[in-house]
Amino acid sequence: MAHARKVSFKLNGKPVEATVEPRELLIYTLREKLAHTGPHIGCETSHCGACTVDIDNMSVKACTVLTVQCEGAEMTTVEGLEQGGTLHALQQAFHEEHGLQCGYCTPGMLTRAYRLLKENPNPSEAEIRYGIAGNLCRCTGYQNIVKAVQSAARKLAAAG
Amino acid sequence: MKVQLNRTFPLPVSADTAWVLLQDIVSVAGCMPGARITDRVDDTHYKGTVGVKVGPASLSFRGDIEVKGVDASARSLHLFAKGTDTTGSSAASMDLTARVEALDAASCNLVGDSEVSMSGKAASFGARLMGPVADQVLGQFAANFTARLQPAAVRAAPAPAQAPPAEGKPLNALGLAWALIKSWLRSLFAGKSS
Amino acid sequence: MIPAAFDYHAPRSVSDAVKLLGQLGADAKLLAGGHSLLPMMKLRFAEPAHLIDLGKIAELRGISQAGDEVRIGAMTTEDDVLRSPLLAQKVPLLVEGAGWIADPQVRYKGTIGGDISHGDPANDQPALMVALDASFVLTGPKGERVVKADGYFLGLYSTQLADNEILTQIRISVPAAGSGWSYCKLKRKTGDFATAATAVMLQMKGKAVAKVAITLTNAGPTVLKARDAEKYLAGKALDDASLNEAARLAMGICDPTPDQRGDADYKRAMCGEMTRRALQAAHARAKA
Amino acid sequence: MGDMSDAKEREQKLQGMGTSLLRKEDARFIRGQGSYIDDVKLPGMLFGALVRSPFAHARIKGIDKSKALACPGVAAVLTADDLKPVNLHWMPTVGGDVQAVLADKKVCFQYQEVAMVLATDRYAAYDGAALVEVDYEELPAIVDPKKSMAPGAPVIREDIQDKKEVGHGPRTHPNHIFTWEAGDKAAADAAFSSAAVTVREEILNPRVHPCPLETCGCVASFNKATGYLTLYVTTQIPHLLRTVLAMLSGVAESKIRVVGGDIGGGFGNKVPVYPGYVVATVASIVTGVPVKWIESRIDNISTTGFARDYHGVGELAADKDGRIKGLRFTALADHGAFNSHVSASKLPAGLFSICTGSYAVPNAYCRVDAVYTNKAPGGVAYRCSLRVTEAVYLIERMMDILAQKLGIDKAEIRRRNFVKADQFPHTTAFGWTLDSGAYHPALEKVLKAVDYDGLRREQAAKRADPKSPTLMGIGIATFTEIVGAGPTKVCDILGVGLFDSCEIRVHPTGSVIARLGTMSQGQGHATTYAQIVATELGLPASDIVVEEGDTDNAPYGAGTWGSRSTPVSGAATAQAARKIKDKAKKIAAHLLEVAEGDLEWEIDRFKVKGNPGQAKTMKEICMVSHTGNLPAGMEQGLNAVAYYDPPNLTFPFGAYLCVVDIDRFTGESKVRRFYALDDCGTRINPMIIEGQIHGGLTEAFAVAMGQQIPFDESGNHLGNSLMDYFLPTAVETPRWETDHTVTECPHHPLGAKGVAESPHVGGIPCFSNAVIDAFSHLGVTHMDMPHSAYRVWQQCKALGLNRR
Repeated sequence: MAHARKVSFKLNGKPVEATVEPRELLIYTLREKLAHTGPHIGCETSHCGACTVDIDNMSVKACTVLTVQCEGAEMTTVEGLEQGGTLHALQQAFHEEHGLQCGYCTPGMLTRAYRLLKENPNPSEAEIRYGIAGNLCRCTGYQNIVKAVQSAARKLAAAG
Repeated sequence: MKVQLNRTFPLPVSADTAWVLLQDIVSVAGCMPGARITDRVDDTHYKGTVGVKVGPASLSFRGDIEVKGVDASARSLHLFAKGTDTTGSSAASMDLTARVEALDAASCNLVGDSEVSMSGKAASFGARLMGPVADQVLGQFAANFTARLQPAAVRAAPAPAQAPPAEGKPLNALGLAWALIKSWLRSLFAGKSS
Repeated sequence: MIPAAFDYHAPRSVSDAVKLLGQLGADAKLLAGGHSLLPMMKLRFAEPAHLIDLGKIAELRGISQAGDEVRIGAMTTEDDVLRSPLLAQKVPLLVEGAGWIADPQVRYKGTIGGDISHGDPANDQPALMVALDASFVLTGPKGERVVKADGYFLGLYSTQLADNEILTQIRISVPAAGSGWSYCKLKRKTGDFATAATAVMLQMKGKAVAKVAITLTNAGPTVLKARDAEKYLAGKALDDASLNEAARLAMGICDPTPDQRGDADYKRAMCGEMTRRALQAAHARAKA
Repeated sequence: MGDMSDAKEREQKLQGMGTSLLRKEDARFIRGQGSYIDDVKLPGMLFGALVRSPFAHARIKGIDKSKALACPGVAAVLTADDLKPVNLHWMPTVGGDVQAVLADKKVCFQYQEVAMVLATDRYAAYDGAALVEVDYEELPAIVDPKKSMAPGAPVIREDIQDKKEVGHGPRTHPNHIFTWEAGDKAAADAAFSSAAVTVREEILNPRVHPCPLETCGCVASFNKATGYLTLYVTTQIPHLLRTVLAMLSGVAESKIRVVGGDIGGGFGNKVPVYPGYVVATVASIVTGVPVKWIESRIDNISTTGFARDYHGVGELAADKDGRIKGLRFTALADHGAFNSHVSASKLPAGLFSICTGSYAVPNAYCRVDAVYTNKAPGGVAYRCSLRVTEAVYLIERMMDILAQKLGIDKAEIRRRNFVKADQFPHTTAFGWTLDSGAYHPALEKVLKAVDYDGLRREQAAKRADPKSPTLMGIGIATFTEIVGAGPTKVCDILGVGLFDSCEIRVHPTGSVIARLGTMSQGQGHATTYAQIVATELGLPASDIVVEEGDTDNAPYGAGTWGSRSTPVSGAATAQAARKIKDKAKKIAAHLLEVAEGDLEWEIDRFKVKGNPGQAKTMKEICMVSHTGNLPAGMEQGLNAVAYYDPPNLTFPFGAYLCVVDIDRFTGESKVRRFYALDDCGTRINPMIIEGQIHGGLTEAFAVAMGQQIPFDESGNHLGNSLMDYFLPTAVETPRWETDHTVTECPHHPLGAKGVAESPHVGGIPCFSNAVIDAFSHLGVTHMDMPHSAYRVWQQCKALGLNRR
């Protein structure tokens, strides 16, 4: 039995610590040890993207990353998108454009779109579809999600 | 998942020499990559283990081997082996008829006809790999079989640093005995790659 | 879906990693992006006792130019490749190829070295590497050795990388100016392996083919180089007749495994189709 | 004038029916604060992992738990033998059969549940599961349902070998489940023998899986002290599930609480009762601590809730002008190893007899033969009502085939056979009464919108050009759905009628809580129901809270599936609200000192006719109803409960058109355009309706173009991860164009019909019709789904189209 070890990283701006076995996957640490149940588990084979979190400015599937790999990382989950009681433009837009139904893919979808807009503030529809292709949604057919990302991009641009 | 494999491997020894080894079940099993006879129930029933390693993946099966028939006149041996993997999520069986065909005084062919079948997770996820892997396993079997007949053949073999597989040690289904198998693989892909 | 227990090591330098690999031996696996290895471990098809994470070795990541050679650290991610201005300018085939790999999240983690070392015939980098005539730097206890990509891939999950070595760098001579390139990939959906894919590097002299490399993904136990097709095209114009014949020759060397993507017949035909399309696209990009 | 604008303003404030009110449920989801099953964490909770069979058919010779029990963290290992004493090793199914909770003596499908390992965390549980040693003796498996009833075929269900019937009439073979018929065979046969033209086609609805993004799971918590059992579970039917648990466990139904919480998509997958739920429940009852069981994706696709697997034969008889004279549809249904098909007791093949579609068919007959195979059980309705996709797929494909045979345009053949607007209500040859419809205008609107004639001209030009690298196909589907199960006289499950319910409580300040027997899985019930109440009671939707899914709070109902929610619970909501409104009117009359008859309702108030200045708003009445100032003998309060037993099902319809371009060298299909016109009667929230249609079309696209559950000859599952099972991403998914007409439902209090499943049911045949239309000029009449590039390429190759 491999011995457990302490891992520390920054989660939504706050330093956190967890004691984990090397085999523990980040998604379980976040959900079961750090009370961040926003990221979900949908496939376990890194296809669905429901577990997407932002690590060191990259969108990452937390079901396919070991917690021990995250020592010293800067992490953002859906819980970290709202700032000072104000929803992120993407959260607002998903609501206004009906970009979610059952809500299970939403945290991963939002976290992914967040990174997408940081890298490409004014994406075309094709760029958005390609950019969220690592996140599956069974409810919406993506059309309103694309609309939501476009609308958030406009709002963010306007806000400068 | 079932795959049929019919392969012929040239051996640099007389048919009789090869036939003697082929009848020694324990040694024959030892030629299967990562295989080992763990105990002998009776003359025709054995228990054993097989370890198959494919790149990072490895499965080890525990099960039974039955000698279905030995035909001295045809220098032919019929084996049936089946087992489940140690996690209980996959199972495999192999029905193998191996015979020796004389070519001339100093050489012969080892002819293997086998049907390998897989169940469980290995079948669900290994479909893409199963044919090639079974091929490699058979190729290695022949390589090890030859090595036993002709230790020199191994030392003479080019490339890899590693020594010929020790009995029971699971090997990379392609890595180690590669140099030896290569020539046979070439015959599989005759006129194609490599 | 929980992996069996293992111990984790995160060396900070290549030499430490090589030392560890030597100490731990066959029970250890190298961890790069992890998107091939970790799923296998979750299914308990792979149960290594030790994982050596190369992710903390800074010297293994980065893209640079040295003379007429582009050098890519083995732990450089597919996403780095996709966004590299240097590669876009010098080796655009790599950028086009990376864009076809998996999905955004996987490209952020997946590394070029991991893709190459895994030795899976369904991975895309082997075909790109052989088409570019790349070389690999393999670092072991006795130091470095440099091997050609062409010949490095031995078969299913099998390469010339020895158990005690680590692939540390990829070296690619900058293709001649005016070279055409293309990677054409047919897949069922985002995130799937190729049903068939072809990489082409092409130099034209006037209307005729001066030099061409054609490599095939997922068409056999390992990446295949369509040598007959390459030989045939040398000195010929790229027209319907020659394209058809090149495609036919490429199909000739395919030995695909039937699976849910299709039977051998379909996959072989798609190798031909991707080859023809990649040649056409490369031709359109090539400047004589 | 001012009055008018004032009224308008007040109406807008309500945000009632017809407005695209943004969803109330979004607030928690966009913050990652939904509460799904795997988020439930109770003190001392054990984690259960199932040991599953690698074989599709095998005898269990022994199970050795010792190694697993020795594994650190493992608390217990349960097998069938451990469940026997409490008689829970088998459970009844909704199909009238029984199903092994844990394999008893033999396994009948690959990945069948054999044992559950309970451990302190999921790591130890999975380690333990890998250490349970099961000794199997493999048996020959039946994978092809056509071979199930062959003489001497291996007997799959030895436990019921001698049973003469399994819920639905006599069995003719140990692997036979039932044979079900409807219609008039003699009349249909007669129509065929005298018809000018007949067509016949074998048409498969392949085995698929709903695959919601959240897998199935539960947390069972039994309190030994109080004897109370709480089950947090992924279910679309909390109340029926509670009833089943009571029947199974012997725990009084009043001591069982089922909590649905937030559900990460259902699409039918979360209707059945799964062995995992039962074992976790037993485990909690035995150990006295909470037990969590969460399915992996691979287990989900392999073992829970498959759909379809209907091997159909369609036949139509018509006159020379294409007017249908007779219909004969039969299907061989592969139910897997246990008959846990979700269906109403009296309808073993569900609503398959809706297969006359939108057309006036004078004579019809249909039959379904259900058989056992060595595959997972399930038979759920994947985003449709029971067997409706199967039925609609058959009729919509056969209409194209008939048109092709007669050389009649595929839109024209439909025009000629539609039930006409003035023929409603129309009783079909199978006895269904189609409530209302306007099929002709719907189709014409679509054809005009896409310039149908122009598309056909373009197609003709492409067909004439041998150099064209693509083949163009145009698909039409003009479907009629049957939803809102259902009248209790027709539909019950385990004896419980499929009515539904709503309880409304109005508070003194005019805010409202409404509780219902349904269960949202993303449909936006909290918003839609609030809008109904808002319009009915004249109180703002913003102050109306909707609760569902907790059986301790909500009134009994049959849950959310088969587009029941609006047709049944929506109606119950309206009726409960109207009871309250009636009482409110009496109070208003009392306060205004006029007769009830002198009052009229306007938006949010009762006005005295002819004296609009005199009025009482609902808000005022809410307060008064909690005082003593009430008509003599009237009780305080404004509460009501309504149980709604629909007089009939509802029949939404639509006209869809799809244009595909097929690469004849790779077989890839590109959807160039998809135009969907839906008529679901009264539209309560247009935004939500459009969202439901986008989702349904996307699932239809997945089914038609890529989904299927493949097996090898020994019953091994060959596509149970998301690598192989086709869930389209944003890149593969087409853009959807939506449109609508409104034909109200005459028997629904709001005129609404239900919509969520129409796009799935109507979309699938539309995609198939488009792909096959691309080949129809070459004599191709049918190609089975899924239309993957590989399969379409095989068609191209067979016709020599892939040649350069």
